[in-house]
Amino acid sequence: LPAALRAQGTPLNFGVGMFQPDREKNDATYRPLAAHLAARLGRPVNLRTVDSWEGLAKSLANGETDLALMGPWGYVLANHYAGAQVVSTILYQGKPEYFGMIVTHPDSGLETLDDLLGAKGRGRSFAFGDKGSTSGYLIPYFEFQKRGIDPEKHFSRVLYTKHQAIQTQVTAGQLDAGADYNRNRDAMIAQGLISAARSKVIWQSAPLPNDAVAVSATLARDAAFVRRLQEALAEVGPLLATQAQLLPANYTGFVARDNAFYKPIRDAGLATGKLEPR
Amino acid sequence: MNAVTHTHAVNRWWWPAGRAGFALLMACYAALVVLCLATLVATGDLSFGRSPWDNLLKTLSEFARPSLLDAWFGPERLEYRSDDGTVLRVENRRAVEAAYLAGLARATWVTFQIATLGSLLAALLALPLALLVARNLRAPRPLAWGAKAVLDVTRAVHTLVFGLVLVGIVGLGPTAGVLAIALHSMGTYGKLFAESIESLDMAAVEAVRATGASPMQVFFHGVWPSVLPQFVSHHLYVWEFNIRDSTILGLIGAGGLGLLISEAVSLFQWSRLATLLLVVIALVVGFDALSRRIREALL
Amino acid sequence: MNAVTHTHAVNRWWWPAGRAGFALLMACYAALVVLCLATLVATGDLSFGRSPWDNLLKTLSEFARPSLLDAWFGPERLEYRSDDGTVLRVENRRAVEAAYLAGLARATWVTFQIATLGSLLAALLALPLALLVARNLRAPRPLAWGAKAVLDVTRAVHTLVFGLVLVGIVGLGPTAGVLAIALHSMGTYGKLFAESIESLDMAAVEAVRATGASPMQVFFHGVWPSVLPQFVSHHLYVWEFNIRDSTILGLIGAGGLGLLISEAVSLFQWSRLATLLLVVIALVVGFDALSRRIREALL
Amino acid sequence: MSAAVSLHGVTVEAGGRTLLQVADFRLTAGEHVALVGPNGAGKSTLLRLIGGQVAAASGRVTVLGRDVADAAPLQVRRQHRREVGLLSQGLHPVPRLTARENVLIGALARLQGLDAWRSWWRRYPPALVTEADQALAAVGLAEQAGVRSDRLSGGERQKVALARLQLQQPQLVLADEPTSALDPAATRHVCAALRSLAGGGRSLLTVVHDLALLPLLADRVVGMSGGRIRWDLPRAALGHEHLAALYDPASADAVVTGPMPASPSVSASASASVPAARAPGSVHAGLLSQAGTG
Amino acid sequence: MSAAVSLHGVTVEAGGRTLLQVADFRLTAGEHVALVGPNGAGKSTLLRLIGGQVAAASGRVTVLGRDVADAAPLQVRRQHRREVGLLSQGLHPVPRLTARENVLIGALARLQGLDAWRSWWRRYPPALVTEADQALAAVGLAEQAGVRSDRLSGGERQKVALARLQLQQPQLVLADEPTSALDPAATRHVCAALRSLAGGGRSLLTVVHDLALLPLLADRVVGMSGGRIRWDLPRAALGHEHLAALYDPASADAVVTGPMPASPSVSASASASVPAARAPGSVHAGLLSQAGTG
Ligand SMILES: Nc1ncnc2c1ncn2[C@@H]1O[C@H](COP(=O)(O)OP(=O)(O)OP(=O)(O)O)[C@@H](O)[C@H]1O
Ligand SMILES: Nc1ncnc2c1ncn2[C@@H]1O[C@H](COP(=O)(O)OP(=O)(O)OP(=O)(O)O)[C@@H](O)[C@H]1O
Ligand SMILES: [Mg+2]
Ligand SMILES: [Mg+2]
Repeated sequence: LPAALRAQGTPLNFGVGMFQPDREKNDATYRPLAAHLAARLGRPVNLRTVDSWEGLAKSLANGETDLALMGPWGYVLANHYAGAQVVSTILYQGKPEYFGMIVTHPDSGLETLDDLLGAKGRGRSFAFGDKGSTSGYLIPYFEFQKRGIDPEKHFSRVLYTKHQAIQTQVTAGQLDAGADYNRNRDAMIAQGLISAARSKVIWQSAPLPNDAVAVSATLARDAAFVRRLQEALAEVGPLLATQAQLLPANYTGFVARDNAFYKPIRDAGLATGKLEPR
Repeated sequence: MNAVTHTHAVNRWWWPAGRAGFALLMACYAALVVLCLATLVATGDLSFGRSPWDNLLKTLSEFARPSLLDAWFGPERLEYRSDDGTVLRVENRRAVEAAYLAGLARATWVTFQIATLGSLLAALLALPLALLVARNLRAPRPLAWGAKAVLDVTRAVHTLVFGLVLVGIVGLGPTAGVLAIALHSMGTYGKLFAESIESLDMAAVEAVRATGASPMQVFFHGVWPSVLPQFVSHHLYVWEFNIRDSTILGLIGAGGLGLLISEAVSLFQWSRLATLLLVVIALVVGFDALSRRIREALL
Repeated sequence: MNAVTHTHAVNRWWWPAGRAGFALLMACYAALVVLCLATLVATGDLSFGRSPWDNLLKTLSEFARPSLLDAWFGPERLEYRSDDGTVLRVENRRAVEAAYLAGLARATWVTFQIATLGSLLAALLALPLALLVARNLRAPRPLAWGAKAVLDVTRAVHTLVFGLVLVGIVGLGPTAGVLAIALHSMGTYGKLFAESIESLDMAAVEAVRATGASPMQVFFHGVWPSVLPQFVSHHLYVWEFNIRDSTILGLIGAGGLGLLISEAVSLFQWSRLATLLLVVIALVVGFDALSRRIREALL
Repeated sequence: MSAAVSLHGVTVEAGGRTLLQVADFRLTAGEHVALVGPNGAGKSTLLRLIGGQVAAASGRVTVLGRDVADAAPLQVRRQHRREVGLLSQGLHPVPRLTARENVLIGALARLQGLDAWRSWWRRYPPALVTEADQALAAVGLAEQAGVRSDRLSGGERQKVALARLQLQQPQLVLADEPTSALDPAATRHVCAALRSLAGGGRSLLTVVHDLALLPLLADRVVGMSGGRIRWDLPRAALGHEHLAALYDPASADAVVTGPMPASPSVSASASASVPAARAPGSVHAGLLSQAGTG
Repeated sequence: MSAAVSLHGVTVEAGGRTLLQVADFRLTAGEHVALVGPNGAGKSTLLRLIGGQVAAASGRVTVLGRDVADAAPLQVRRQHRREVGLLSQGLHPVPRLTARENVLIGALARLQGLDAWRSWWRRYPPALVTEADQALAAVGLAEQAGVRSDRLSGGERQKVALARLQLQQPQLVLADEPTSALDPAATRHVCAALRSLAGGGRSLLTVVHDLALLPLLADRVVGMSGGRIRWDLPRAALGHEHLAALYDPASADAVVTGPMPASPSVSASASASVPAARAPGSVHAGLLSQAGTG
């Protein structure tokens, strides 16, 4: 382990995915968390917001970023290609898991995934999230593959777009079906952006691990540091009662997890050929 | 050529003329650059990382084995195993890569088709506008302003926006792609064309005009022969740009090189990225060679 | 100038010379265009939809009310209701839009900063390469080839790819963005610069060279004064392009106009798109006016 | 007689300087006038002003009966331009077009209907092509008709410009040093051609430095210096003192005083009379004695 | 004496034509030679060949002791170029630079060390600037020193080129029609300046159309036509038959046969002796009688 990285006073680079509309807001959202970690680890923490997780994973891989809060698929890639290691998983409403789903609109006549993938669904339009999305692309694609369906051939048109756009277009009837995840759908309904009645869930995935706090391969070898980091993160949950600004709404803390927890996603990646075998 | 022409060199009281004006402008630019640098430095954002050279070498080595080699030399039976050792997937790397290459060829052809037609249409639309905009051809002022407005607006509107709008108008499909590319590139062309015309040696053009030739005759006998080499190279440049960068194709449900690149980037598929880069480099070098050849013949 | 110079006009036995060669090339191009059109027509992909005019009008009307108006005239209490009438959310449109505008301003400034530095760096890097590449300056052949290879490759490598590689090298942050823009734009600049130099009237340059001036002196006294107006306008063009189109910024964690546009596009936020377009148009018009002003002073 | 050109109180300004200041100048239709004066006198500026390529800062310029500052419909302006033939200083054919195509440009304004459209693709009526080839042959460029104009020698380019003028058939010819790049034989020929081009009531205004050519080109001579017309005389009245007044004393110091006989005559019937070296000043006398020879 | 220029069996080709074919040509150091011949004879091509701007298709070209086809280190090539001063045909100053800056270009090769670096930003040692201003003043452009060169009149541009040559101080001057755009007074001055520039063992090769200038420019005259050297004579030996042979009979038909006296002499001490109109042919006799006057 390079002495420079261990030394007290050397700043830790903390990368965060973009969960807010713009960088400033995002920075503001996670600055309390960074401050908390800085205090607990006794080292300054540089917060860095990144919109696309490729950049985060890549810089984690090359040791330019030390720890990162990133989506599960980004973590799996960073782990797969660069040995980045998860230390904790974030809790959403108390759970470290969420679900991928496929939605349609009530007028589509589709009731189940079998309908969608059978004769009834042939020639429809379907939207994935972008190709880096776990719930929007990888998991549903894996499910289609297991059922022997090539979406590019089965559907008349396949689009790759943002989660919010999928929901809006499906409820508007512009698309027949699309892939999304529960948290996004719930949030959009809660904000009034879509109406629950127009968005029909026809399939739900097995539980998927939430976003990970991962450290670079070099830091991961420092067991003492990892333990201190896990402890610091575990404190966040209880602290939320007094310091609500530590995490965005609905997030309720962190729980220590290891790489095995992300196996479902890694398997999906391997099975679909998106992850190269080692 | 004498500088005394009908084009009135506009003098503004609030800006010094000639070299002093240019120097002042340069000073403003320098100040701007310093400001940008200073803000970045102040926020501590300007850094070259911890070990740039190691990282550079590491990254370069990742590009060393383009995936297209796998189509001939890859393992014929590649197993994807889960952590617990269960085999999740078995693939014939050669077949997979051959299929990828075929897909790449299709994507290139699709982009090529759409970009070719779009670029041609753009050039045809831009040409008359460029003639109106170029100051030294002295088109009537209102027409010149109108043409300039059209060019500026089309250049400002992103291809994606045109694509989205056009998908709503002519429906999903290549037509929307062609039109979107044509409309956006038109702005770029118009600007480049007009500036080529403006930096023309006007003595010969003036001589043609002085014979009483009509504006179109002046163009075809005085301007066109002189600017043709530049037009050709601008056309090839924009054409090439549209092929390698088409971001509009996702919207209309086609593939396209640009999308394959961003897919490979997001999946860290370095070897595929290397393959894609080889294709794009071949494309760029080819277009550039063609452009040079034509310019050579024309200059 | 006389065409008899040291530049040997390359004659290839398999290609006719002069105008016949150009005509043949045009014929090939025409054939290509026809082929592209024919394939599209054959697959029935070339259609203009069912009611393009209605759709056009409808779409235009969607752009008619840019969201920025809401910042002053929007409802202060906008209720989002579920189908059954329950109020899901209440928002102050004015506050929301004002916040969006502030975000837009920040995004523009971020892109501006990064694009400014990146473009400047690109121009500085491209200039010496362009000098080597321009045939009429007769740089030693191996150097010319090397420089051309560098320009072609950097142009071929997408900004996103550069970005990803650089994020791995210099870490997350604006530095990666500046370098990625600089490296990619360098290829574009180099090409445009070299072609400006190649279409220069060489008589004056030859005269400078004939005094025994060093290559750099020939450049600064013979080439630079003549190509400066074109360099300035190319610089402003690439700069403007980088500001309005930066796709690299997401990777390094900045916002950027380009990202806001693709976000608005994918969310069908027409009124926000209209706002963004207004900003970009203002930017383009501003840069264009500046470019014209400078050219006017210089030409 | 009607005026082909008339200027009243005209000034031309550029770069903060007054380049030209002409109180009154008139060129009657059918007149052949030469413009002489030192470098920088404003001769080209005057020609460009009359040709409509420079705008006057003040005053009134009437050419072939039209005020050049007046806005006129395009058709009228084109007709006007066609009637004013301009040979500008410097060698500026359209590059990349052949000599023949450059000459045919002179006939563009004559084309009507379909022919005008076809001219966009540089297709011309055979009669015109023949005419162009004849004009080229007349200046000795029959062989170079198909050569790209930027590959021509300096003199050849100037000859192309003259051949173009021949196809244009203007009413008023403005020629700025039309023989500066020509060999002696061609010089004589071009002067004669300009004279005959401007025959039959047409007018000719030529800038010329070689005073030996005056008899070949003009009946009236106008002397300019420092942007002003210094004198305006019939060629026969031109005397040494006029020329001396024109070329500024400062540079006159450097002038070699010996008279120099001009170009050779290559007529086969050359006699062998050899005059003695002449005294300074004889030049003008010799010049004036040639009146009417051209 | 050493040869400043020597050509052996040289041909130059372009566009499928042989532009130049020279079996043998030699210019001894210190010689002043004029090149005459009709338009398109290949005079400019020969000058450009010697100046290194055109490559020979075959043969051997040696200039100031160096074979121009030999690859030499850049330093040597630069030194060589500096020693060969080229005034090319046409008016090509660097646009957008002032007259003074254009003149200073002549001194670039002389700059050493820091001054050479500063010259990139167009900053020059004050001594050079003074030298440039003097050279400009000598050709009567003192006032125009700060004017952009593309705004100068035709003659002024040609004078700028000469002033540049003055700063370059070359060993061999190649001048292609250096006075074509000049007024008579300036013509005499420029000829004298070229002669003195090429004094002291330096060489001068000038293309000239105005045969009246031969005495001012050359001691030896070379006649070219059709890409070949037709004769090569001391100026004193030049006779009418040589010139007649040069200018092709076809165009000679059109040549006006009357002799034309040349440029005016503006010396204040002009006498008034007026010779009668001379018979054709007198021109050459007069010309030859002037030998040594320049
Ligand atoms: N690339 C080319 N292709 C064909 N012909 C050419 C080319 N370059 C030059 N020529 C021809 O070569 C001949 C010689 O040209 P050059 O410029 O040497 O003539 P010159 O003696 O200087 O004539 P001038 O007195 O008119 O300047 C001309 O007839 C010209 O047309
Ligand atoms: N834009 C300008 N700014 C400053 N001076 C100018 C400008 N344009 C022309 N001049 C000056 O105007 C004067 C007249 O130029 P003009 O070309 O009419 O001279 P000319 O009589 O034709 O000379 P020449 O015999 O050398 O061709 C010159 O001294 C020139 O430098
Ligand atoms: Mg002039
Ligand atoms: Mg010549």
